[in-house]
Amino acid sequence: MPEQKGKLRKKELTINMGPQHPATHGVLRLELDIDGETVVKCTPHVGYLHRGTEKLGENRTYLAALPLTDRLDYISSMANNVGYCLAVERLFGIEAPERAKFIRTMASEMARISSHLLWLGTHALDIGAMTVFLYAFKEREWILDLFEMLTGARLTVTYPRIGGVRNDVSEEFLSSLYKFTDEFPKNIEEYETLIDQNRIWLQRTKNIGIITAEEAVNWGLTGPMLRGSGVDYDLRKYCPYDAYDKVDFDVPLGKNGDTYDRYRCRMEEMRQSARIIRQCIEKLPEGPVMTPDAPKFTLPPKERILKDMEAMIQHFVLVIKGPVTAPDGEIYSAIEAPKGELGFYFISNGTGKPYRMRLRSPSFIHASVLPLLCEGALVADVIANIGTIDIVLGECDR
Amino acid sequence: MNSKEAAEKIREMFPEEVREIREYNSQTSVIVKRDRIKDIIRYLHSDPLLNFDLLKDLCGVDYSGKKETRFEVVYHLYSLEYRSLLRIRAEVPEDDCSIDSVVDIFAGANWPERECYDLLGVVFKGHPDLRRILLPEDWEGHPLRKDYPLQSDLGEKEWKGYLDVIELAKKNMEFETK
Amino acid sequence: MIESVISSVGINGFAGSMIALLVKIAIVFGVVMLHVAYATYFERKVIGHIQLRLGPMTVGPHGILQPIADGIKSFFKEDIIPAGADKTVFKIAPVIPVFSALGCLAVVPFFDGFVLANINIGLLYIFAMSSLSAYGIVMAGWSSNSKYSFLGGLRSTAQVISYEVALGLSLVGVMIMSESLNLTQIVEAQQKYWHGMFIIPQFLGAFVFMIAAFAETNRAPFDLPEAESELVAGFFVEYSGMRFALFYMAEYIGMLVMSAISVLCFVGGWTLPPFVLEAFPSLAAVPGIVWFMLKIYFHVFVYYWIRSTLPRFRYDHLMCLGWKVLIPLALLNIVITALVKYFC
Amino acid sequence: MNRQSEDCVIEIEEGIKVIPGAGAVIAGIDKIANWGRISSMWPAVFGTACCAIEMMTAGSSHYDLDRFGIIFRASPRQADVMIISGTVTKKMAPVMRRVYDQMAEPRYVIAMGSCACTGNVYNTYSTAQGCDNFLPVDVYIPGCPPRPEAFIDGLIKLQEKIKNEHLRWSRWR
Repeated sequence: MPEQKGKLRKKELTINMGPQHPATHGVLRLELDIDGETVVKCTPHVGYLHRGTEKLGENRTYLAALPLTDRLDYISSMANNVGYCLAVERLFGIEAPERAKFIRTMASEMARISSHLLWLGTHALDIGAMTVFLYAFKEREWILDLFEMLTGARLTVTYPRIGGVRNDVSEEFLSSLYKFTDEFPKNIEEYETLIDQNRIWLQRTKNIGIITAEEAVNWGLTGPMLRGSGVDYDLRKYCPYDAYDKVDFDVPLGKNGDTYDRYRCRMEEMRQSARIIRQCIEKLPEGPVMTPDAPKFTLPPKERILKDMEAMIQHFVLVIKGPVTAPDGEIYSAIEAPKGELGFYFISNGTGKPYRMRLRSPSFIHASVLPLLCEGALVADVIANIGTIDIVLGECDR
Repeated sequence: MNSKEAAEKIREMFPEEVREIREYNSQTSVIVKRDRIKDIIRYLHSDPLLNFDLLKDLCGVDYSGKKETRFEVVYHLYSLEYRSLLRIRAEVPEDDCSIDSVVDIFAGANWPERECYDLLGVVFKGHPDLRRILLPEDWEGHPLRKDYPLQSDLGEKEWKGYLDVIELAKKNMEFETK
Repeated sequence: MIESVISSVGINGFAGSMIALLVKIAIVFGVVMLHVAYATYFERKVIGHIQLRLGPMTVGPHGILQPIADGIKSFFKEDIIPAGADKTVFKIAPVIPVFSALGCLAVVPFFDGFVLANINIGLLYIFAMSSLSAYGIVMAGWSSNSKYSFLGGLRSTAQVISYEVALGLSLVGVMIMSESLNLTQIVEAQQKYWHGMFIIPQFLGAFVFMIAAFAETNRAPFDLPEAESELVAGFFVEYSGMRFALFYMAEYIGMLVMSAISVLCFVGGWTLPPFVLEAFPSLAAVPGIVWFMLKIYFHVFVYYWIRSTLPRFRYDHLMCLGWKVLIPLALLNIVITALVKYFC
Repeated sequence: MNRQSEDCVIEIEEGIKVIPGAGAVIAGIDKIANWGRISSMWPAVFGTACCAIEMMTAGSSHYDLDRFGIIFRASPRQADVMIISGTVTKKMAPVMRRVYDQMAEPRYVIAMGSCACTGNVYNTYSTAQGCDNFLPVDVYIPGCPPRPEAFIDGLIKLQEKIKNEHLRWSRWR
């Protein structure tokens, strides 16, 4: 503001929100210029969790880079794994067997539920409803227990493999998962009543952070952020991967593109996920969970390495050189991760390591839209907006 | 219009710009020169027959020693209407490491372009706010270049801010209660 | 009772009454401080159980020593005054809310005849004292020299000023009905009616008072001055150790005081409604303080219940609610009460 | 009076003076202070990466840190423990050190997860190899990420450490 002589000087107050702040979901930093309670300018700063995953991936074999993807969007690591494996499979031109596809579909939907539950909890906590957070976490703990049953890990699972999945599912797991899909929609309905009928919640979310359909497409938003604005774009439906073309589900759409619509979209998606999991269990075919090409891509089991010479050589080659049959080409492969479109762009040059590994992370794009949402809103809305874009900084900064 | 036809369309419209059209795994990539990249992208965006309205991704690649032109900026465009994906690869030489920004066509290109500048050092002309995004603003070097070291110990190239923190920590340690 | 003990020792006249007063103050102070400590424990337990947790468990049996541990820890913690802070104001600020909240207790009758100062403008005195605590918050917010605490202080000013009006107006109905500002007389006035509590004829006033009291004490859903997810900790973001504990204490004393006023003005204080006493005459043997405490703890429970259920208001909605809903409602209540009083 | 108290001081070694019998008092205060500290350790909310999720889970109803009197405080001024949960990047290091410097004594640091302990797989240009390069870490919890049970175990280890402290209340008062 230019200095005015003889009058009071007016200047915006600049406050720095984050990286250590309870509502920034990790290490996002916002620089807010505020005039009273109104935000005049909002500048997001990211990169506080930049770990160099892309560079690291270029220096590792295709097999060894898989665990790195767990730590991108650590809330839904299963979906990242699936996306990575799918991209490598497409690059190498192989395909997972039918049973593995169903298992992957099931597992990535479980990841979606766990991710959306965490979003619900933290979003509600930011707005001030603290009990929803604990209820959502209680439900999430159930999913994590199921993950543990399936893979042996809670959070960073590294379960899918290039050309299939690591191990077959047990009957016990399937029956507990089935029970979960039975009870989950009922529970979620109960928790929803805590906030959905609440006038304060409606006031805090309706007509807050509106993105029109044109804006959403122009900014490159994907996932519930795009569907909340009413654009019908879901990779699971229109570019099906794994077993999504064999199951039946709806894609929930919003109308106004405000925080409330996105909230409704995600809540509905959780119910659809439960529906998909149910169908997967019902339709799960028999057969192997690894492709017959597996020896070229997957480490043999430990017992065989100790006894079998061939297996040991195979193990050795895979670890040192990576899959040696890599073609000379490039691929962009994307999946519908819980946050939005998670894309992998590989450039291969015939060696066992990717020449360039690029991650198209939805959170990065979604975080860039924050100034659009926040400018002109109140300070309290900034918090609601950070919650609604549902970012994970691990994926945003890579 | 599917991506193959779209690629041909570009060759038709910009014959001297398009270097090559490649296909791998049923994905089409068009390798173009960088000079008229903005026109090409605008054409793809605004032509109602092509209507590539979603910029899925923008990234840079370092082909150090593999190709004549060292860098490439890769655009992944998607048409929501025709559901087709097209990859545009614009070649950027090392000596004049710059390309036109497409932020005024795709608002979503803002951060990816900043990231590309940050990690590879490609300058985007006409970008409204070209600063480093992932690394601190006074970081030296562009890490995603092939000649940049990977490991944590950067030796003399270490970021000053981090060294300052270690220095400060050593100083403050004296005041700690044991 | 205390007077008689003291006069039996042989001290009479002015000195005797002074000593009696001091003893009474000591009793009230001690009891209230203990209750404040255990109000935090109670809160953690209640909210814990609402959230399917247990709350404090390991410190003493069922975590009963938790508040004491918190206090000891705060006491032994380093006391930081930020370099840019206004030191004097920074030091004074936490004391003001505590003292204003404790000052309110002077006119609160705990049971029949037990009141430190039986003045005839008791309610007015409480309004004056409770709005004084806002100064402490504003001073804390300003003197910390932090932008977050500054915003918290500003929010608090606006909030307290707006809701003070509604709070005052909501009690006018009670004043009209009891024709007094003395809290003891208000309680006695309620006994003249069959229902024995003003909450039935004054339901509108009680509703407005309840909401305004939440805002006045900065409790959820009106905890904007200290909104954790927005302003980190609001006006006391820079305070540590014992000074921070003082703010905490003030908040809980304020809550107890507000509950006490609500109990005295609307629910009949330490008395039971006449129709209940008629039905169960044996209940008259129970001392009044028990009913008083039970009623207060029910109110405090409602505070916690609401905190764990509702999301936080936004600043402008809060102002809207205060000025456009609560104040008109309170005025309406006054008009109706006055008309009824005049014609009946 | 003053003279007398000076007489009480015994010099056991050069420069080290002891008041006989004071040990009993000091040990008592030590015990009380340490008990207060271990019973109400308030961590600063500071999640950086994956481990933050498990930290949050530990606070949720399944594991319930409130049982131990542990509640998360948003402001570092009011916190006792700083939990570094996740990868520490070089860009983050100044912020982290600053948050630590803002905390009031006695303060403790827990490095949660392999990244915070040693840097984990992320031996890259932008990652600091463990937060002990610039912070005095009290307890290391390995795991990628550690389970909430492991995290709670780390907190209990810290409690044991605090229990054995002496005279940690004398310096700043």
